[in-house]
Amino acid sequence: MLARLKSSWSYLAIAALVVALILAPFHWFLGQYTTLMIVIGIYTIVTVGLCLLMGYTGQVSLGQAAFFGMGAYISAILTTTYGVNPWLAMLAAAIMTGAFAYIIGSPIFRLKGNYLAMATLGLGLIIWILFKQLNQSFGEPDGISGIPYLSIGGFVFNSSFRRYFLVWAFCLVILLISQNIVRSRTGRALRAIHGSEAASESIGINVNQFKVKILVLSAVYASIAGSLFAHHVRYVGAQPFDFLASVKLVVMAVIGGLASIWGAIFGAGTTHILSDELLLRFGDWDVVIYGLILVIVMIFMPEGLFVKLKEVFERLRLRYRQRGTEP
Amino acid sequence: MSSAQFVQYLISGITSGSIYALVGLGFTIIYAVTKIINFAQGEFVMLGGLVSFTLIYRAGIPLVPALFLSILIAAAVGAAMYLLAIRPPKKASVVSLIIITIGVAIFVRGIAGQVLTKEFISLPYFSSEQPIPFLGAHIDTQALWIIGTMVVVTIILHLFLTYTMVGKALKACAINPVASSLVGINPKTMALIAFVLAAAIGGIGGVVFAPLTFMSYQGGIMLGLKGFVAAAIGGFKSPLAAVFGGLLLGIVETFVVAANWGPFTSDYKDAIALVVLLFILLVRSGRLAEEERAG
Amino acid sequence: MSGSVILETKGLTKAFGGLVAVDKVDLSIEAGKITAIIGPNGAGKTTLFNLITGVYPVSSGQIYFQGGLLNNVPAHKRASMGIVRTFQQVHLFGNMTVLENVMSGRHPRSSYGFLEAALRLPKARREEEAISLNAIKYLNLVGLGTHAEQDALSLPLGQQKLLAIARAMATEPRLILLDEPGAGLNTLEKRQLSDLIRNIREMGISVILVEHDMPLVMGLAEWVIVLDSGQKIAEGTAAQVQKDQKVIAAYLGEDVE
Amino acid sequence: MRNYFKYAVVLVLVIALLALGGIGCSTKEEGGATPTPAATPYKVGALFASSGFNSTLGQTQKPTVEMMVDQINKAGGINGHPLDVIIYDTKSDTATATTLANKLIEEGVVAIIGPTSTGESMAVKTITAQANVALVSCAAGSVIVEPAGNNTWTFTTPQLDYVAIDRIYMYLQEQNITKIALLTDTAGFGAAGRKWLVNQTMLSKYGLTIVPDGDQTYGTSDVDMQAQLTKISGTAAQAIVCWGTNPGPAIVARNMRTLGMTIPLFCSHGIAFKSFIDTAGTAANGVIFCAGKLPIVDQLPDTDPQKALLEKYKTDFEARYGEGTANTFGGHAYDALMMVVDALKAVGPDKAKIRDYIENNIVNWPGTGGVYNMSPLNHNGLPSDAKQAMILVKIVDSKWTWLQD
Repeated sequence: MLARLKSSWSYLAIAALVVALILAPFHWFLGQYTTLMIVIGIYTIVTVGLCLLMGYTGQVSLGQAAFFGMGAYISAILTTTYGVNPWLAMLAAAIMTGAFAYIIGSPIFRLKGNYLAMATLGLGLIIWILFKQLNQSFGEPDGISGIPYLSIGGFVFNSSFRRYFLVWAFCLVILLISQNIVRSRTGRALRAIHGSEAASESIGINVNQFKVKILVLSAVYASIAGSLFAHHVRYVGAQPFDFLASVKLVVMAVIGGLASIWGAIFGAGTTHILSDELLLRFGDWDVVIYGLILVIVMIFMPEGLFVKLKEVFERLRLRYRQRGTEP
Repeated sequence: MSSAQFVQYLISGITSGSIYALVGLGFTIIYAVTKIINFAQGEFVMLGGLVSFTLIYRAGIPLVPALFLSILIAAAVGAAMYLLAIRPPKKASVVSLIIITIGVAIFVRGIAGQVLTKEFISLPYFSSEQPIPFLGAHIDTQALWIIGTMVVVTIILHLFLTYTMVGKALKACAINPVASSLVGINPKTMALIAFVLAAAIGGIGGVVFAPLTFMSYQGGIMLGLKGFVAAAIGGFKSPLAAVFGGLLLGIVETFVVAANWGPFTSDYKDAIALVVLLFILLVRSGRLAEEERAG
Repeated sequence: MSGSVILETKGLTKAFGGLVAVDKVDLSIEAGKITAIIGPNGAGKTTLFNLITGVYPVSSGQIYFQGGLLNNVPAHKRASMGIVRTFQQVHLFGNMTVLENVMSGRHPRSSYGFLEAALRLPKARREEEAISLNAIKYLNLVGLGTHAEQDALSLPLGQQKLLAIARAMATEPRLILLDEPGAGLNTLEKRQLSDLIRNIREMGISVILVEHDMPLVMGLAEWVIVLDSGQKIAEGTAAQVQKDQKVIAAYLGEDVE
Repeated sequence: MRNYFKYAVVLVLVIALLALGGIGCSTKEEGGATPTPAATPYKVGALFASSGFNSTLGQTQKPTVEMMVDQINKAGGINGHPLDVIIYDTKSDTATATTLANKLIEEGVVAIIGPTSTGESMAVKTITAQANVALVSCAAGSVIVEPAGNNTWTFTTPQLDYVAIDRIYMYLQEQNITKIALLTDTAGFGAAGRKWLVNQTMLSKYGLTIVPDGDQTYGTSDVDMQAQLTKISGTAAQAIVCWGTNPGPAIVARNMRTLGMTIPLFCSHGIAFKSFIDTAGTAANGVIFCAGKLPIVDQLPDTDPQKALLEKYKTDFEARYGEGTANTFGGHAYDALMMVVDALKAVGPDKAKIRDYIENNIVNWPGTGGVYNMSPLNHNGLPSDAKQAMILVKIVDSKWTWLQD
């Protein structure tokens, strides 16, 4: 009963969200924030992957920006240097990044907790250094430029208005796919691994295999987001994929409540609205305030702002319903 | 390469190695006691340098007292960090603690940039700027200061941990917090001490290498990462291991440069440091698993 | 079934560094019976479980399940072969509801994967239906049907242990190993527990339990095996074992509970 | 109880966020000091790397613009219209730069100056071009404006990177130096320099060769370059060309002294900061670098067309921000904004007209970087002849002295 009611509520919420998203980019609504929302959409895709990996499966990654960057760089290089069709490039990027994740997966998951964090951090940095080399060999010293727009037939995504819909179409599809996964046998297996690896093994869950699979999935998400990023900015440098970028991604995931698919939008959203919009008013002090907010949120809401808000909302509703049912 | 060159490389490696080692020590102390990777460690180093610069050139305080004062300030910041940011959260996960330390790092960095200076700063040499010839190579006097400080700090820390009451308590807490709390050691106090120690050592580091390698408010990040690698190579176990990790890292770096693989060598050397890190982590992973089963 | 041997070990040994936790143990567990493994603390009971369920690799000796060699079968495969266990420290999935915990127990009895899940293909829907139906069945078996939607860890310890058993049963085992199921339960809960265990046996599933609570063991077990410091020192019916001098000696070593 | 406390915190945070937004809006409305409130302000956008790894270059650019806006508005604005420059910090991040560029365009600016680095400029220029907004960059990468045909909407004020290198190589040849070693920063600025330093036609033009083992690099985070220098000291190099921004070159200078290396050290305009002399100390003496004329303005003849303007900029800036703070990078921002301001004076807030004006009417136009002559084929406007474009500065007893030849 409660479950059904909950889910019906969440569907309502999702429907509202979708409508809002469709109307958002029109000038009479949130038009002047179109590009900001594109960026949010792109980062949401990466964050969802991270939520699946960290929130559901409980495996830390401090190197996720590397996958994000691989998508961007492979797309950039294939389209500029080799003139490959952008969509093919995006596909190739996803496959290559996924394969890479698969290869590193089994060794890296012999580590747990802090040690896993360290290893992923190290891997991320190595890839980041590699990116700087790619600049030298495929573009200008600090980046690759001249990346074409994406296009379908004659329809070119050459305005932020158009790209907005492209990005969010991708984003919503990925969110739905992820939600389906979470609510499935696979999703339960992932959460089981988070809950207790010993118990998971005992009921026949191949823990390592699932860890690797989910890493690959999150890597593919990140890669797709990276490709979209490359065709949006049309310039790829190493900067957006460094260690702090990986941290930023983790922050988004955590603020979004880690174990919550739709929280990812919230996480990516708040983080970017904060850093690209609100904090700009504070000039040079913005980083200081950003750091402060980060610490405060982590101290009082380790399970994330989104979850907290949802809890409050839930309680209010339940209380209301109880009152309603009282004779 | 000639023997003189070889010596020169070694000296250079040991110098940067000592820097990494000092940062690594901080990581290790905090991790051993609290199981927290403190990504703000590099910021303590930065503070050491920038604060002493401010005290000397803005407040006109003479060198020596300024140095000690700035070390104290760094330590104070460490204490504040623990009390205000690390202790409060109740059931914080590995991830949220990591984020907290990074948040603190960003905060401290920002404040330093706004309040102290955004310029690159350097401190006067502690002694003559004339390098000392040694086996056909040249040693910067400040480099000797750095290496010396690193050695002294390590020895003092070692003695402190083995012979003082507090030190033993710290060790016990690192090995088994539950048991040590049973025998009346308060893990929270120990954690506080660990943070203060780490911050102080970071400050000392900043103070001794600001004269040789210049510092800016943003300098903490990369130093922090290098020190982190040093500590990780050392396995976050013992201070000595961290020092070993630092020196290894520094020496490997210089000799990679000496080998000179084309134009990107200096990037490769960073990459190689990280590869070493990964390799060691994975080799160790087997034993880690066993430890977990035992525990 | 009854009479045949479901699990057999020959010279089973596990050493951690110098310490030998399980020392050349020969067991032969009869199918369809309730077998109890008792012994003072540190006798190696739990280690024995961990060997049978593949948490640790064996140092030497063999384990046979229904005649087949088990030594090199990875832990997660053993569940689908029909071996399942519960844990001393329950190990429920805290991030799930009661029902979901049991549903996850259906893992080895369902097969759809990432792709079907992602796209909600018919196969996925069909299996999900079956999974939740079965899950509810096993939840009712342990009498937790009414708590389906609760968070697993919101249950009192007694019910948590029942839930753990339901989750294990959901894998449709032929052999279930219960690690101290009675620990921390009050008398009422213990009675429910022993009823449940008999129930399971009636379903033709062999039960091995490690238990400290002697009355519970003596009431349930049809066959009792006694371990002491890694070695099997006696086995027989409850009555026989209680008279055995070696056993008494072993227990006098420490105070009997 | 704690729960409620937690909710309270959530509430406070949410309110705080809203408040931030509020403050933001209010500050935005205030804008710059408006002399004639009636007239609508002219909105110009500015993107600078005030933080991040390019901030060594960018840090004087924001202050420069803020100073100019005050001066212009105190003097009654542009044709009575107050000048409102919206300045954002790119954090040296190309992604942020693009987001902010779009933001500026959406906020209705008529032109954008900056960003600081080549990378950021490359990322931003496609966006501005598409929105038909002129971009006057402050970065030296020739790729930004060349070929001019494809960069209709993009200009840049600094001397292009290869010009600087041309200038140094020219001097090396005059000194009969033929064998050189390189030591470059792997990050943006240094890497961009290296691209031209190793360029064969460049080298052969001045009869230079890079000695074996002579192409060394260092990471921005490196604390010690003795290894690279030891390597070089083992070669036949007659001079070292070091391309990077602080602290790299300063460490190099000091390490060279430590190693007792006596061959001359040549650096880029990336060290044209007071802080270089402060940090490198006595080791800085003898270092030669190329730059605009700002560092040695006091030594310029009064006939120099730039002198008056350079002196004014230097004195104004240092009066406001302290002794020895002015540098050529702030100058690039000065030139960029000045061009836009002149355009606004002449044609008003019309994006297309502003572009046309900068392209066609910035002629014999003295700026801090040099005398500009923009044209459809030259969107940098500075003479390509290195000798006219840049000068050499030698550090003698911790002072910048003009190295005339």
